[in-house]
Amino acid sequence: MHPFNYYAPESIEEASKILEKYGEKAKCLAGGTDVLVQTRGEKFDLDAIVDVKKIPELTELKWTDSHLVFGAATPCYVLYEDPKVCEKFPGIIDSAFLIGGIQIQSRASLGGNLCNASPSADGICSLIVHEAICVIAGSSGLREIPVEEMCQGPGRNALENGEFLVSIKIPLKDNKFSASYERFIPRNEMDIAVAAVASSVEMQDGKVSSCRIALAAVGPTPIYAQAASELIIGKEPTEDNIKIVSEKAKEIASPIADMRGTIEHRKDLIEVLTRRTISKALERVGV
Amino acid sequence: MSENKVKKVAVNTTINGEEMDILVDPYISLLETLREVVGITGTKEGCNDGNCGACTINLDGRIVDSCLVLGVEAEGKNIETVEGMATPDGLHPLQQAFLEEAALQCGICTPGFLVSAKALLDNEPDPSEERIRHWLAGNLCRCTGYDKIVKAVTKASKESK
Amino acid sequence: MIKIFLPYKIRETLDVPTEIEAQGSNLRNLIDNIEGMYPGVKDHLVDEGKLRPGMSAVIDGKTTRLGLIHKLDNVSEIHFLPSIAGGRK
Amino acid sequence: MVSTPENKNYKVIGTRPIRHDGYDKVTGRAQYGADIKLPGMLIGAVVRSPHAHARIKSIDTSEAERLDGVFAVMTAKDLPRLGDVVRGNSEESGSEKHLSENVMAFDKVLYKGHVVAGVAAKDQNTAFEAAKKIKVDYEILKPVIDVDQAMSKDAPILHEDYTCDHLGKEVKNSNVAAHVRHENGDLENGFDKADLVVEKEVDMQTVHQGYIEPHSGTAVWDEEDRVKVWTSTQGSFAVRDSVSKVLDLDVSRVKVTPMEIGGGFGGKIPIYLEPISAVLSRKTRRPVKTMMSRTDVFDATGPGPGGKVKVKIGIDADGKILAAYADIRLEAGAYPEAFIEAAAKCVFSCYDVPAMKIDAYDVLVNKPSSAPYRAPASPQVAFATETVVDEICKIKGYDPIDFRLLNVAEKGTRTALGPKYRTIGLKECLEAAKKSDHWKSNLNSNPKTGKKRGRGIASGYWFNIGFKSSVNLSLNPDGKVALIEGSTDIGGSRASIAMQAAEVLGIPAEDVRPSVVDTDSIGITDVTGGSRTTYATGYAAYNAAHKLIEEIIEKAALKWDISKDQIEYSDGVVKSKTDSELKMTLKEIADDPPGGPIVSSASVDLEEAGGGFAVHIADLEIDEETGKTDVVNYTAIQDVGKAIHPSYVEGQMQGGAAQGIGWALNEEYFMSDDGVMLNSSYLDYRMPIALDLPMINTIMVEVPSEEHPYGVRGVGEPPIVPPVPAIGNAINDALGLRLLSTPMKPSRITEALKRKK
Repeated sequence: MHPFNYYAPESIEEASKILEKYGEKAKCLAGGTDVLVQTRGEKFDLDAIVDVKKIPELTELKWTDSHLVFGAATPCYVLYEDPKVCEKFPGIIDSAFLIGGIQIQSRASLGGNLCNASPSADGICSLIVHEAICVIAGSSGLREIPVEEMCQGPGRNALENGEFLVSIKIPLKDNKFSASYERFIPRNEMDIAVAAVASSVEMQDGKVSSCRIALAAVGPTPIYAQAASELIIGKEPTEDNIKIVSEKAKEIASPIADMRGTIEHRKDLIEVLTRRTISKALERVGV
Repeated sequence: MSENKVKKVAVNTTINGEEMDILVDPYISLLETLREVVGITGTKEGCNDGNCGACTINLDGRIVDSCLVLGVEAEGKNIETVEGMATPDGLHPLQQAFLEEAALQCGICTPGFLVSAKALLDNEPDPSEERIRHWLAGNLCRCTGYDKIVKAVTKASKESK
Repeated sequence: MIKIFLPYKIRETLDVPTEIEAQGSNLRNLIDNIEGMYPGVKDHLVDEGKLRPGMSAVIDGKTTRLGLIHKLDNVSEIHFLPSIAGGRK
Repeated sequence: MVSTPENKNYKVIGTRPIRHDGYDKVTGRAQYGADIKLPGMLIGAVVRSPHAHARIKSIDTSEAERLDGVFAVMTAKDLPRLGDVVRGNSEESGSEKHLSENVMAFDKVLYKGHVVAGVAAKDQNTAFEAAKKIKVDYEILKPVIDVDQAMSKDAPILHEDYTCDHLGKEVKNSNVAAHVRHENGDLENGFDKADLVVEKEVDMQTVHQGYIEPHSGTAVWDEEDRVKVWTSTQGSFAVRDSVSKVLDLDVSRVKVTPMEIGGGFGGKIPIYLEPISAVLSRKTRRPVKTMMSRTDVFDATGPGPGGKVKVKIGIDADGKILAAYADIRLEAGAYPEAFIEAAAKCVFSCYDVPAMKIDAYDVLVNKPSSAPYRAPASPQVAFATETVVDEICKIKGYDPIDFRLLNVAEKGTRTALGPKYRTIGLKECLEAAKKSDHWKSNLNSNPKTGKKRGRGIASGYWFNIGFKSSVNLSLNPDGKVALIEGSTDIGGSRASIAMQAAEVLGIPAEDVRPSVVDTDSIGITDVTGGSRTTYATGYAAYNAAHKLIEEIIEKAALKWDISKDQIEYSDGVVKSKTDSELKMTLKEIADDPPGGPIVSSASVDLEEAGGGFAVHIADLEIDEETGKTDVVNYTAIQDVGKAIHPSYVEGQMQGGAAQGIGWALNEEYFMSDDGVMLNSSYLDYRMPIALDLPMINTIMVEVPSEEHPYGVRGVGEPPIVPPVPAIGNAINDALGLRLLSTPMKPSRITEALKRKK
């Protein structure tokens, strides 16, 4: 491993300066569960690691009038041990509770999961279906982008040189909203998704007023399957209507075959998991 | 090695109740720090990428894979390892239960399992079998098939009540 | 007489029947007697005064650890077999 | 537990004391391979081939040598070139040349990860950085990665210089290192007369033992040309032999100190890093420790052979087996020996087969040189045989236990290789299976989840080896006994060996303190492997304890000035048979005994323990939509001979079952076409985690071995044999699908379901 220096800035400004100075030779460290493994695996030669956990905004969790906001380095356990987050956003909890084992959840964050931009990331689909917003800091201040624009390719994110993710904002919805995330793995934990789906639904007058479906491990990035989601909007959530959506999701999926799964199996799984996650989200809404 | 000059960093940390100052290369893991710098080797390396749990330690009340933490991150932290479980008065109930239930064969994964299980019982005195299996999912054992490990944790939970 | 079974490849190479009969006070002696009947067998079984590496003799169901000095009292059958690496490569 | 008429009232055997080494292992004090730290120690690193098959054109180490903190660099030029000598009888095979080439490649690399150079530096990171700077120029060759490729016409040849043995014929330029055959009875007549003949071919993927502790090797080469080695190994004497051969030294120049071992399952019998550390130490005169990463372990150490096995069985109208044929092709990896003789011995081991023929092929492929893996080659062949047997039962409607009982192998049955069985306990295992709660339980084939359930059963065998072991005992002045042995303790054998000495002496297990020592401090002791340790080293301990009693009686006779035959010993007390006043405890006799301290030693060289059989029952729940399989109930039944420490016997049964379940469902070497293992991490190799398994019920059947005073049989290996076919048979029961390839992973299940529709 290329030897690197360690920085632990205490403010966003300080962090930006270090990141800008080192450019591609620096990476942020949140939980380290990806970046340290990749650095050791010589995916990149770093001169600096910037530990962002001492910046207050990166680990705080707060509720505004319109959003749940949590720092990009907030470990998974903070989310699932927070009763209000569990109650309002069980779909987010689905993800936070199954990334790695307990040891990993003590350190890994949804922000890190997002920046790592893995096609099979467990956190990103859930964020997409919650219409999450990324708050990004750079030398010119803060900017916001929708979460679905963050991933650009396997391991490639939308951050520019010197930028880093500060926090994630989840818009608050009324009570008729819920979501669910389910992945398929051959084991029962400690595995990478062969295929995964997050679905969210909002209900109005017995009909689906909004729906978002996102797919993982079936493309170069997690996919917002908008064309599938739209097929159920304005309709009753019947088995047949759900089936139509899930078939469309399957069509959208464009996986590769690798050691974790075959193309056919992955596509089939998308159909199954779309059905199951929509049903679960509906159950959570109380349908 | 490169134009990037890397210097060792002084770290003040508390390990198993003992406060200490150590000097570490900023790029080495907390696992390597414990084993090579501090010189306590009870914490084991099985994979160095967070998938076996043999290096599990307790960092400020949370279990972590110490291979995925940098040594420099130990600054100001409270670390507990397997070496800190027994007291001069005797073994921790989990250690005793592991012995009585034959919950170890080769023993290489045992320190990680003990540290993980202790964190569980510290917060949940009476976990179900399912909960124990879920909590220990990040700790691999290749010898036992987990049966006796789960039984030992259950036994320790009953006895420490 | 003791029934003797030789490995397939020795039987094929030297045209020895599946089952033969021979006598001997010990294994060395017995192999000498077989050699008298089927010249060439000994070379497949013995090397440098010992059972050839990779060859074992199963005497009434038990693989001898004594080798050629194994005494043959009340023995009914002996199988010469390729030895099986005991978990070593 | 099924008791047997011979069962004596033991005082120590059959109890469950805390293992002697347990305290060190639950407190983190125990020192494993990588834990050693010697004054002035350097850290070694190696350069590994990125190619599966290539010729080494040149190696340039100059840049690495110039790096700050680098102390020495080596290549195969620093090792002696060894001839092609076949070694030893039984304990080892293969050649010195191959042993050496596998440590470090001379001319050709034969698998991805094959070591080509080594470096010693001040610390680990410097060593790694230096290794990266060693430049190797390769001529890349086409690899062969499975038996079909390797045996095909015009296949690239791994060893152009190797003479293969095809049924006694010497053959060059072949990847089939050996073809052996066993024949017994009139096969064709058997098949001709058969009422039903079933044939299946299975395909087993290469798997890894998966021990959690990676390999390491530490060595010091001193000015007297003596090499001291510290390593985690299943056999310190095997390491001594191998290291002395690779370095061309007399064995007495090599001293091996075994560290605690973090799992092995057969994979820690070969040597890898020890000679490299030794040569780097020779160049620096400092201790050198070299360690593997997890990826190195997968890429370059002992997989269990994959391969293809075809089995054909014919039965008569009454269900009696008439004839059986097996065609076994197993991957040896880069160097010969895929345990094909063991495969032949095991393939029909559970049945009484009047006529049979077995062809077995040892096939070279560009994968790491295969190592023993728990009952080497037996699970591979059992998958084929037990699948065919299950299919016969399905076709004919036979109860799978009744069919096995009708054809059961028992004492006097002629085995595949010819010799007849001595006392074995398969029948008792099958009967215990039939009576088990599990077998009698309702499968509940329509659980609420809507998933499908199925039950499978299979049997399996391992023959247990004997060989050499040595034990020394000394009676301490406090009346307790120190036991010195050379068997690596991989899962409680200090306890099981000490307990046998304690039983003889009639003292508590805790009063015998076992130590595993280095190769200079005890007589030759063969590896902890082949399920031999409790059997053979335990036997040596039994003999040594009897000798210790003779010594005790002799000393008492001197002390009391009476004849030895007037003295008896029992339960830690030596006493006169006639004079009740004359009586001493062990503590009393050990306090300044006349003529010197009381010690004894014994060694053995044993035959096989008589074989161990296991029968496993697996209940599965399968999600047809995703192909996900969960094991919901599992029972392992096994003839253990006599369980010395039942907890650790159960542990072996459960651990073997768990490994077999992993093999059946998810584990495999997922190879690229150019011979690179793509899933060489724990994340993607997918060994079972705690959530993947239910409690594993155990039923210990005790049919004592005729070869051991307490009837001990090896217990470590049989339990990995039945799981793969038991799972396969359960999948068939649940879904009506015969999966014939491992792993029987979710995608294979959904694909097969689609094909069926």
